[in-house]
Amino acid sequence: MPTATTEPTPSESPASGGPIINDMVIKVATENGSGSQSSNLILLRSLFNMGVPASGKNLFPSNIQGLPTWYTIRVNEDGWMAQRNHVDMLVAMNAKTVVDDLAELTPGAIVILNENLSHFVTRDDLNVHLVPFNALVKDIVKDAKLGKLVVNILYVGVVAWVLGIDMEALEQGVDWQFAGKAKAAELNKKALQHGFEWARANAKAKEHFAVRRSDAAKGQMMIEGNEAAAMGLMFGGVTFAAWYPITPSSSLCEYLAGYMNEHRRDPDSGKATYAIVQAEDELASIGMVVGAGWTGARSFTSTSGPGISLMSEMVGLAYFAEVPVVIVDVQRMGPSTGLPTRTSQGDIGKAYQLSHGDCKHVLLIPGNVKECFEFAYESLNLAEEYQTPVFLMSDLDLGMNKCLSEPFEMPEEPIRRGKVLTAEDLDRVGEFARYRDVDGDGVCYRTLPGTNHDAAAYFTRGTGHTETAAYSEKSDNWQQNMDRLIRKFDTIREHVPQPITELSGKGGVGIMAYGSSDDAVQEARHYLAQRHAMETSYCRVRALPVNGQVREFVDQHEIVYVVEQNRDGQMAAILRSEYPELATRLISVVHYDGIAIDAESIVNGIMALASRG
Amino acid sequence: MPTATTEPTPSESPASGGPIINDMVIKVATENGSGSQSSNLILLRSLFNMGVPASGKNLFPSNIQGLPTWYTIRVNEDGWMAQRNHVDMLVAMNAKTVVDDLAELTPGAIVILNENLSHFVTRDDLNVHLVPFNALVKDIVKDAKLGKLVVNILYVGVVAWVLGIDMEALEQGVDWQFAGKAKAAELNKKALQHGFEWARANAKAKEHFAVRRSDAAKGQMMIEGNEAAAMGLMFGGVTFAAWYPITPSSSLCEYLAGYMNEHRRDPDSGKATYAIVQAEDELASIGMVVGAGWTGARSFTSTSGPGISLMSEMVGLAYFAEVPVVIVDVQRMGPSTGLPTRTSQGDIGKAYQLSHGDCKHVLLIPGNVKECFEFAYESLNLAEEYQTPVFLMSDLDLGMNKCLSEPFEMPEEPIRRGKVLTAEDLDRVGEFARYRDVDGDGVCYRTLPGTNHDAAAYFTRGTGHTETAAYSEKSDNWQQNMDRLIRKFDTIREHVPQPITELSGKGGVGIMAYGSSDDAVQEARHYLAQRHAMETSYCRVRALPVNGQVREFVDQHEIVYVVEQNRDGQMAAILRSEYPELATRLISVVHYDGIAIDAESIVNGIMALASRG
Amino acid sequence: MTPSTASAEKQAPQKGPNKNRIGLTMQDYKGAASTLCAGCGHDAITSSIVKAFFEMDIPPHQVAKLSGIGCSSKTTNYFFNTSHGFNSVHGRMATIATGTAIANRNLVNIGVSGDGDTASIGLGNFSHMIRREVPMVYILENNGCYGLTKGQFSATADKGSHKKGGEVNSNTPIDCCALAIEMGCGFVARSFSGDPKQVRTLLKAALAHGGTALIDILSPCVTFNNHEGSTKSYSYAKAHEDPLHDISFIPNYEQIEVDYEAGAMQVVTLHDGSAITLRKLDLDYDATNRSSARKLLDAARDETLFYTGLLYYNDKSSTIQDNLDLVSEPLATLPESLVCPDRKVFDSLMDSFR
Amino acid sequence: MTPSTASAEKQAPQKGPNKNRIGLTMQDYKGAASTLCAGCGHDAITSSIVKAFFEMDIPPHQVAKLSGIGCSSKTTNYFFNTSHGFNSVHGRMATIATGTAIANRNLVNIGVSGDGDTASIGLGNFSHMIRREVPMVYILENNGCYGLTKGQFSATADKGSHKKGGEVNSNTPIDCCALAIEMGCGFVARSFSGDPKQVRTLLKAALAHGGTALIDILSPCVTFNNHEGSTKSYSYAKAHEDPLHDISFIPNYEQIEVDYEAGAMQVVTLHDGSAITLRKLDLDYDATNRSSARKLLDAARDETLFYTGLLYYNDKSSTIQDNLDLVSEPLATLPESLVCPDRKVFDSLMDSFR
Ligand SMILES: Cc1ncc(C[n+]2csc(CCOP(=O)(O)OP(=O)(O)O)c2C)c(N)n1
Ligand SMILES: Cc1ncc(C[n+]2csc(CCOP(=O)(O)OP(=O)(O)O)c2C)c(N)n1
Ligand code: SF4
Ligand code: SF4
Ligand SMILES: [Mg+2]
Ligand SMILES: [Mg+2]
Repeated sequence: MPTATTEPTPSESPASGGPIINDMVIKVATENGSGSQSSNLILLRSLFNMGVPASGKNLFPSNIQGLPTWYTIRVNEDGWMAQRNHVDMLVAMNAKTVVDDLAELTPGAIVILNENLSHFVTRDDLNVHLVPFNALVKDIVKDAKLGKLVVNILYVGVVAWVLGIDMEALEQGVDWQFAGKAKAAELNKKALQHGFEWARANAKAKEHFAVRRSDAAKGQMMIEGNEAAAMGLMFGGVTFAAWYPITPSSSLCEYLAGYMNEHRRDPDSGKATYAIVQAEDELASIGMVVGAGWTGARSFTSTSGPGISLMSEMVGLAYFAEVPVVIVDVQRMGPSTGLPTRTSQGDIGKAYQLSHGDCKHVLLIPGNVKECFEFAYESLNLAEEYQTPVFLMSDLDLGMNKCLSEPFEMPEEPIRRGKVLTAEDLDRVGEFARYRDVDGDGVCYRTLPGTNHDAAAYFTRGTGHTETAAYSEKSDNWQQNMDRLIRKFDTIREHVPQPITELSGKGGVGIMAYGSSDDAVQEARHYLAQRHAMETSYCRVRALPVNGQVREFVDQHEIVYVVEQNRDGQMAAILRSEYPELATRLISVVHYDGIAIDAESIVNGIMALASRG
Repeated sequence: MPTATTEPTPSESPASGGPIINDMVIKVATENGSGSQSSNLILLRSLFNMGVPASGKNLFPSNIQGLPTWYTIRVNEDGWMAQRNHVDMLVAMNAKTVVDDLAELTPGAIVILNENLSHFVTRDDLNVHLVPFNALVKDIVKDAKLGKLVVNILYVGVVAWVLGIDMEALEQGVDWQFAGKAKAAELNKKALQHGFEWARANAKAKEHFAVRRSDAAKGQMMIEGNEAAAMGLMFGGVTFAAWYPITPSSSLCEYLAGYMNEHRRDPDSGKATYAIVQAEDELASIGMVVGAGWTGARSFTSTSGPGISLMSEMVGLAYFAEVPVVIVDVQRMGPSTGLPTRTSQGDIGKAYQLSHGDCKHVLLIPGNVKECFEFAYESLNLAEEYQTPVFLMSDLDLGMNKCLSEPFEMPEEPIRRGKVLTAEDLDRVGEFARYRDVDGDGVCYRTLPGTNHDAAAYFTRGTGHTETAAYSEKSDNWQQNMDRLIRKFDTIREHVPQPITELSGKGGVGIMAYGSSDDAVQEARHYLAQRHAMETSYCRVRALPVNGQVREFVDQHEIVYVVEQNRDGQMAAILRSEYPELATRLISVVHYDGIAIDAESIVNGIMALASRG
Repeated sequence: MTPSTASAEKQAPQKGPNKNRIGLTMQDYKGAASTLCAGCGHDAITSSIVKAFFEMDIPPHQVAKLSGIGCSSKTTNYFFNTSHGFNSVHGRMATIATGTAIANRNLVNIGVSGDGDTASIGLGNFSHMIRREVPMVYILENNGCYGLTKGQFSATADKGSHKKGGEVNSNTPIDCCALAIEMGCGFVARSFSGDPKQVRTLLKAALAHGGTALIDILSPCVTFNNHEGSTKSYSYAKAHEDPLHDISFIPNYEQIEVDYEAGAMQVVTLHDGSAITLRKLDLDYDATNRSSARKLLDAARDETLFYTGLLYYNDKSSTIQDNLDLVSEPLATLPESLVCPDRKVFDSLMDSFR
Repeated sequence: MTPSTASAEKQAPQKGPNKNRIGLTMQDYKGAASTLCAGCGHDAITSSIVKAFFEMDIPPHQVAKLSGIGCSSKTTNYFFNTSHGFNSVHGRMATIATGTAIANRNLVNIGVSGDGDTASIGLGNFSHMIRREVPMVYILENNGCYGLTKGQFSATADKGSHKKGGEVNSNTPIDCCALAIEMGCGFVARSFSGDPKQVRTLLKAALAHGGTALIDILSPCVTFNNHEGSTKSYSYAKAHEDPLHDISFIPNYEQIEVDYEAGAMQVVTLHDGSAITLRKLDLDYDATNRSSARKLLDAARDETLFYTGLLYYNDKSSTIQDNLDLVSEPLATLPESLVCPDRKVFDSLMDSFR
């Protein structure tokens, strides 16, 4: 099949001022289960292939087939990749949502519409392309079922021509999407071309938006947070995972299973150097990984909100008995079942103090896919070094969407397995007390079951114990142990990923945020400066417990807007309690409608608060 | 059996200044499962019968038989009934602990000791009575097994004579303890008398402490918090309880079963107007009561820390789907299994925000047994009025120990079942939308399953929903509903039990506390004033969410010491987050060694902080 | 405040055209439009539920629809618009049902669950609910996978069966019917969503039973588990379904008059006076014999056979409400006078603490 | 950092006076002093465990002692001072065991649980652990009540049995042996703590089995459930124990030489080459036949009979580690070179995202 020249000829570009290049939001409205997902990914991928920065966010329903689904691609030469609720181009394939979809468009937006939906168009400020999709499909395939799939790639062809996307880049996209499925790839290319050609022949309107090859995304990669975290765990030497399916975390363990099966077999025997178990529920998955962590395997589980709740009791045991374990929480919107396919940061405060009684946990909070990789890797180190549960707090937005990223770096340092005494060590040191703070950092030595030494054994329990792990109900044993756990926590404070701060040096306004809000916050700062002459400093918290650097940031600013994606300002509450003397400076800016946070809503939130004084 | 004259004759009382009357701490060291518990209760009861204020605290191990157990009776004419770690009289029956038990005594303390333990006494500043218990037992019973039980009542006889406790009061105590068991009562009286007579004949030492009849406890009652709460629930019209055994909450449902069986049968049919189900676990007990609450029965479950953790997920559903249910948390020391027989307030912060995602719950926190009754009753009202989980936060100290109390009052108001629409109501109002905020208070109307009306039905779910309870993933439906839940929470704020405050008017020091700390805090304030000339105001928080009155209190004081029985200052953290502008005034004074909080440690805690400035 | 629990009499009880004996049409039993995949087995079961309840003349307002989480659990929204429904959390429907049954004994509880919901996360609570004899019709929509989370194997997936991607299941399957029998369930049936007549008849019998009734229905997941290599696909089920008997339901208002050769038919009378007739097919199966049921299910598992019909019936009809000796009125709506003891009781209790 | 998992050879392997074949004395298998009530059945089982492991020459350092919460669960502290122990949370020992078995396949896992721990809160996880074929000796110390929380009925309490205070249990009991068979367990035994010889022999056979082995041991709670009216008391158990067979264990280093009349004895060879002989008593019982086991247990439940012995044995010896195709070394201590892929893998993966 010949590759089409895709550069729009000068005559085709809009007369006045030329089109807006590489800065737009494309929204595709379909139904789930209709096969549109692969077409949307091809579209995204083709942009990536052209070196154009683009991100894709999938807004899908919590069912399997037939409900409205939107895929939003943001193209931005400057690399702003956050959610943007402002649609420049709509591909409206869903009759059930077309009225709303059209209504929200900005004037001048491009619309790709099946011609039989034309009667829904009641505005005249849109650039509408009515496409005879049904006829075009029939040109390609006769089978109606197959036709339902093919229509999706047809709209990609139309979009491609309208925006000026390379056919080469598109075909690369098809090959990437249908790797190993030559027949499907061929059919898709054919349909793609057909849509493209139809558009070339019929789409005459001048367009405000166009795409051009660029260097901006050169050298970057495109990956989902769950893929990245799975890789991080594999390179971190994880050997055991137990999980129970739950959106949006399931794909993490599913990706991992694929990677591990390929890369983690013993070269000699071909046997697995790992185990991945789909447990019967989250009580079991956390129990299994705690059992394995105690036995000495690097272990993790991944889940989302409801699973976190179910894991509460066992996590308290791991905290108190000091068992290393990693728990990935790919957050979705709660409470309860909530909106299982919508993003949120609603578990931050919950995970931090999960379980009854006094416990506080370590949370690593990646702000981008690269950190998903790095923190997943690091979480295993921290869990074993500090013998405690470590939470990796991702979210649906980060975990399940393809994000652009700098390439990851191969971890250079050996993995850190913490204070484990072998039989030889025991011979050398002579004595062993499991819960004795030998080094004064609150972190004790442990031994693994199976260690062939008479002094190796100890008894692990969730009940009060002495330094030698003997059962004790004595007040001072209890209190000393609880105090040591705080000492340990304070040690950890200095060893978790430190915040990233950027000081504006021009005024007293700080912004604090974490996790997947980063992109939107960065962009919001840009607008605040540009539109409102408000220069802001920025502190991205990357872990709990916070340490001196976070405090310092707050201390340096009269007002710190704490931006988070939950209703109750959970991080702000933690910070106020940590820094009562600075509590009044911390002002919550919250976003909790299930859509990923966007720059505009941050700007509006801050400006509204700022104007209140 | 003749009643002995128990007033010590003048010649027997200490020469200089006379004995200290009705102000002492008696500690009995035994083993659990040895039968000492009933003797200790008889001793306590006899004091009560004499009108002398006394409280008994049982420090028992987490096993069933053979481990050290201490029963501490505090006698105090002024009514200070809190824990006091200062022992004036020791009954040392346990060879395994006698060394430590003797070591902690204040000079001049009285010791009742089995003569065969005499070699353990190495101090000469104690008033030791060596008692030939083994011989005395043999005078009463021959059977060795029975003898092990009888020895306990023998020591009561000795103590009684030494302190001057009425034989009449004692025998009343025996009758009360062995109501319906005449033979046991008789044997006990015999042994009691025998111990008493032995002491009269042999105990010659002058004593510093004595007990005299008083009016101070007149008209009072003596009851455990779990008994009181069970009564409150019964009078509150509870109809369904599901529970799973766990110390220290089990006795609540066990007491309830007894009361209900007697008082809650239909007078006509004799059938039960209630159901109490021992569930298979806490996941089930909370599920059952949520199911029953939804169906319209006044329902509750009771548990302790580990159960709270397991209930997390379902509590989030109840919050979000707005199902009324009461959860009693009789707190014990955590994290994890922790110290199951030690008291704590370690679940306050946990219960407040239990479950993943944004949820906040209503907590009622009784400060004494009377409030256990009242708040248990009221919790059922609040749960139904506000259609939300309500936690009753008791603890082991309050729940399982006999406490003196003003008599309870019979609830006069009818129970409040909240906004429930019947078929007739529906006919009248014409329409029904389950989650519509008709009244502007955030509280919607509900209907019960089985209502015979076409408009009655609605679909309850933990997923996003519209006002009419239809499934929705729409952002604005979600956010509006979450906002309404906060509106409801703010309505509740004004309707939970308000704090009790006492303003000293003389300086800026406030104390804030809650729950079972009340007694000790009251006493501490007395000492602070007396010894350190520190007049303090006091605010006892009785519920979460807090409202304006709590804020006002903090606002009125430059320093507010927040006294709580957990390590992490969980209440202080909540308050700091609620009142950031006052956060620096809130200073944590924490106590978390498993022993009930006492006045001295509060005084010391506050003075240490005060001296730091 | 007391919702009327009036019986069906309130509605005109005449049977009109297309109306049942309480004057309702099939339409009155419908629910919201399904959002499941076109062709999902669960939707077929929904239709059977609608018909069975219509034919059994059950007033929808007396029904409580209970479920957990999963595609199957969603279906309670797709029938009986005028019944209360409670779509709870994953795996805990059995506990909700227990509370509901106790709180209002007049309700007809119908629960819909999936194999993940029941056999994986819910196994313990499911077992205990049966043990407690909670009266309800418990429908297990069994597709051997987790539909809603995209097709992972569930605990009922047969050993050796394949996923769409080819992975083979290495775990022993849990047979919820065998488990229910082990836990003392008195009505245990297995069916296939593609056999609507049998499903409907079993549903009616289950309703008439009045105790805990489990119907485990193979209900193919067309999206994730309907391929070659699956033992829960339509084609597999059609090819392998082996009905134990030809089953008919005779409502209690009809005369039980059946003509049959001795031995060719088993008649089972149910709690409410209705009956079912089981006409024997190839197998000489006695549905009231526990050992027969056990043997059959063991064989079925060992050889991956797919028997359908009433596997086990036992007419002991005690329920949790009986065991708890409950009053005959719903606890939920007892008047205050019955649930709040009076001052005399209060005073006597107070006295006992003095 | 790699704890040596060296075999028993490190210890002098000569059998000395009072020493076993790895040179240890019984004392080396002892634990902390028990804090249970004097006379508690659980303590007797502890003694049997000590003896069985001593006699089986198992190096204590290779043992992981696992438990939940309860009086029974505490007992892992009372044997094998030089073994690692994990007293976890209530009802979840099965999950911990699964993780432990996977993390280090060289460990010998012994779990001790109670009837509350296993049959109430832990039922689901227990069932799934069996289904997953986790190799371990699972000891259920069954006293029909919750000892540690003061004697409430558990799910194994027989219907109609009495509490100390007189309350009657109205729930159907769960038979964990029958359940284990249903879940595919290959070694299912029942015994009585007061029959230490049988307990010890079963323990040894269970250890030799190498797969999931359940031993459900009636273990009276002297404090709360040892009265008239209890079916879990010493006197009840003594009066009703009905051994299925006289059982002997023949270690694999001894020749299996048994003289018996045909039909009077069943010899079962175990995974590690040892064997047990089952000399028939009154009943002609075949312990390798699942239907016999089912029938026996159904009868036992219906009539509250108390059969002891090896109820069911099945020599399929696949384990979860096999199913997961694990390397032969413990996962826990694999060297970094085996668990962290190299740069080549990294680069190729990176490329796939470009
Ligand atoms: C505690 C919890 N864990 C996991 C999930 C995610 N989840 C939703 S449905 C489901 C499984 C559904 O399978 P099944 O019950 O068989 O229903 P089906 O969709 O196959 O009908 C899971 C695991 C959840 N909602 N809650
Ligand atoms: C989650 C949780 N719920 C309840 C408890 C309280 N609890 C401790 S032991 C126990 C029951 C023990 O019974 P069983 O397992 O039969 O052991 P036994 O004491 O009889 O040997 C219970 C309910 C707990 N520790 N954790
Ligand atoms: S995913 Fe499967 S179970 Fe779910 S609706 Fe679709 S076909 Fe049915
Ligand atoms: S309470 Fe019962 S089970 Fe617990 S130690 Fe005592 S006798 Fe044993
Ligand atoms: Mg399923
Ligand atoms: Mg037990």
